[in-house]
Amino acid sequence: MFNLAFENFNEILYMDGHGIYVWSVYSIGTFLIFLSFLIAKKSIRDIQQKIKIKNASS
Amino acid sequence: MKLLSAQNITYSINENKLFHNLSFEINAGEGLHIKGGNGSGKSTLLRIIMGITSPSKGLIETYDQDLNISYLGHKNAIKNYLSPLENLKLLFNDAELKIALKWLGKFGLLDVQDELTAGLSFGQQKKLALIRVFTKSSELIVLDEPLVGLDKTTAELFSGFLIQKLSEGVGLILTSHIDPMINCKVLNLGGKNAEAS
Amino acid sequence: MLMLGWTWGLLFAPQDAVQGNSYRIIFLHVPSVIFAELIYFFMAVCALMHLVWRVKLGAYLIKSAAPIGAMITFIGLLSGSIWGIPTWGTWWQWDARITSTLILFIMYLGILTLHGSFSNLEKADRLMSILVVIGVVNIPIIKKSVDWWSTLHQPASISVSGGSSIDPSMLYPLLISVIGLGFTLISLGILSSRSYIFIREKNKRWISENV
Amino acid sequence: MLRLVKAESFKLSKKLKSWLGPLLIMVLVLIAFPLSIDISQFDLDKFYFSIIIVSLLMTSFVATEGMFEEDFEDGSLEQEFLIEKDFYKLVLSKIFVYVCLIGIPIAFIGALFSFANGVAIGSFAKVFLLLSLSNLLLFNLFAFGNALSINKGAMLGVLSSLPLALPVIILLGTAVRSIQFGDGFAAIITLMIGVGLVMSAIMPLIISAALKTHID
Repeated sequence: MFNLAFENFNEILYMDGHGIYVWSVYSIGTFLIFLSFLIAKKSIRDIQQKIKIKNASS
Repeated sequence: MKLLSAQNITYSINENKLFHNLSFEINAGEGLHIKGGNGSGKSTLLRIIMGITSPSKGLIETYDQDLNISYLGHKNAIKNYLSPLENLKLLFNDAELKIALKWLGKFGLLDVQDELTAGLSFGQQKKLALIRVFTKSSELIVLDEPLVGLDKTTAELFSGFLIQKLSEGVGLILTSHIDPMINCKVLNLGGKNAEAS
Repeated sequence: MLMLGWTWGLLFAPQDAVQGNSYRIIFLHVPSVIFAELIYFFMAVCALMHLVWRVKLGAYLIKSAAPIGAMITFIGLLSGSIWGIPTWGTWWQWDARITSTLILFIMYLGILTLHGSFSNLEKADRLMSILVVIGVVNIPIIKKSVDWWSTLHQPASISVSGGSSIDPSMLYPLLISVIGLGFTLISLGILSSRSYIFIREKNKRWISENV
Repeated sequence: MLRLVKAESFKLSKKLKSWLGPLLIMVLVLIAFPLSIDISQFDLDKFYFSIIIVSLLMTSFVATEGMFEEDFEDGSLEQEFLIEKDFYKLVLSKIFVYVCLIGIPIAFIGALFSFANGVAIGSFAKVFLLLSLSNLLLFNLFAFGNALSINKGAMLGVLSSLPLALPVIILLGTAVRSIQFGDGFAAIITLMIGVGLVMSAIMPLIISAALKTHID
């Protein structure tokens, strides 16, 4: 059950011709998830900065 | 007789406080003039009093469950694709319509009663909107800047009408930058902790 | 929580090296479609909370969950149609499931645009919650009717789920990837709702004290 | 209630653009479509009904567009709120008037054009009933969409409520089949009447909540 289904790295990429579909889906998926993490982090940082500026000024 | 009382009204919009802990009350036959600079929340306060807007904190209590309120705000609630006469017909039943027509004559709008309201001047439209307040019988009259755009004779007619209504025991709340020439309590929203004086 | 989410989330990349071919898309596709709906139901619960008990947090949670939901629905649709190219030979089928997922996606977008169009945020919150609640009532109706429609039009429609007799060597990674994506999305949700709560409550004292 | 129905129908009849416009659009689409493609009558028969249905959707979309906007803009909603304390009656009578003055004529036009589709004379009443009922459903749904976004133009809200209307379309498609093959029509009509009644009772509640939020 835990044996690798492929013999070498190239085959993992190729996947009998389906590789392009599989990997594009996964790359887009992870990219989107990753991107939304980045956006969320950035907006937190932005708003924290704004609050800090406000605190410093008041 | 008490008509309505406000207790500790606070209102904030998008977390910015507009006013804080306002308390006042209106008795029958009594007027309240709400003063304050631009953006001090006069119109909002009126809407809260009428129960259209709900306050962030505090309570408006009316002593009569179905208190009849006539209101005229910045928006005239007049259909500009109808003529003044048709507008009035939409609003009133036959008996009321007679009174309304009388006012229409007093305001000098009889000549234009069949034209489209869209073509009327600002002041004429305002007069038409005032007729609604003048004709409907109610226990409380709420007016938001009623004197803007009115000429002197109309303004005098107007304050005469209000004084008469006050003597009949109708409550009155209004905001105005122009002195309405009526005896009433003043509530100033200019400062932070304003109170009725 | 974030670390846990990522460790679980990262697990599903190695795990799907167990079986061959374009089936592997299932490990992203199925979880994302599952969560596309779960997030909507979560939003509906929040909307009810907001409308009935006037909990502000409910609206904040909807607002931060909706983009995530839209994203995951999009991933689900995209992975589904890319998967469709090798297996069905076409990237789009007017199949019941796909159509209703597309409608779900449109609904997410509608919710987002609706909220974005108001200047008074409290109004926006309330109207959005109303739309979400109506939407959740409609989801089963839409599903049912689309199902009905597609059985009328194409009696021999292609079944998307790979049959009930799924091999355990595929089932376990699938389950793990569902859980993994779940944790990833929860941490993402916590992050984005945190930022949104900051944005909305920036004038409150407790925020400025806890930056 | 009667006062509101009277007032609304008077207002609508004075707004020529609002009630004649949708009817014209309906006619225009139904005439323009066959002209725009080079196709034999036989092929046209097959999908002309779907054109009728889609243009029904579009016209009800257009017809409901200004439903609450004007009342919101000129402050009539506030006045109405002071009298009635909520908008249930207003919304109910508005939808009723709109369905009567716009929805039913549209349905009539749609049914008329279905003759061109080889529908037997006897089925006219069926098609007409079907289309009117679906207009009732669509108007309710789009009125809701409208109420969601009156201050930003109705388009946005209607678009976000568009997915809600899809089941109606599907139902219509099924009903048309059942008319053509002559079975199951009664069941569908009963279903539509039921849904229509429930919706016309509940939708005004939701819509009036949305309107209340707007003037808040």
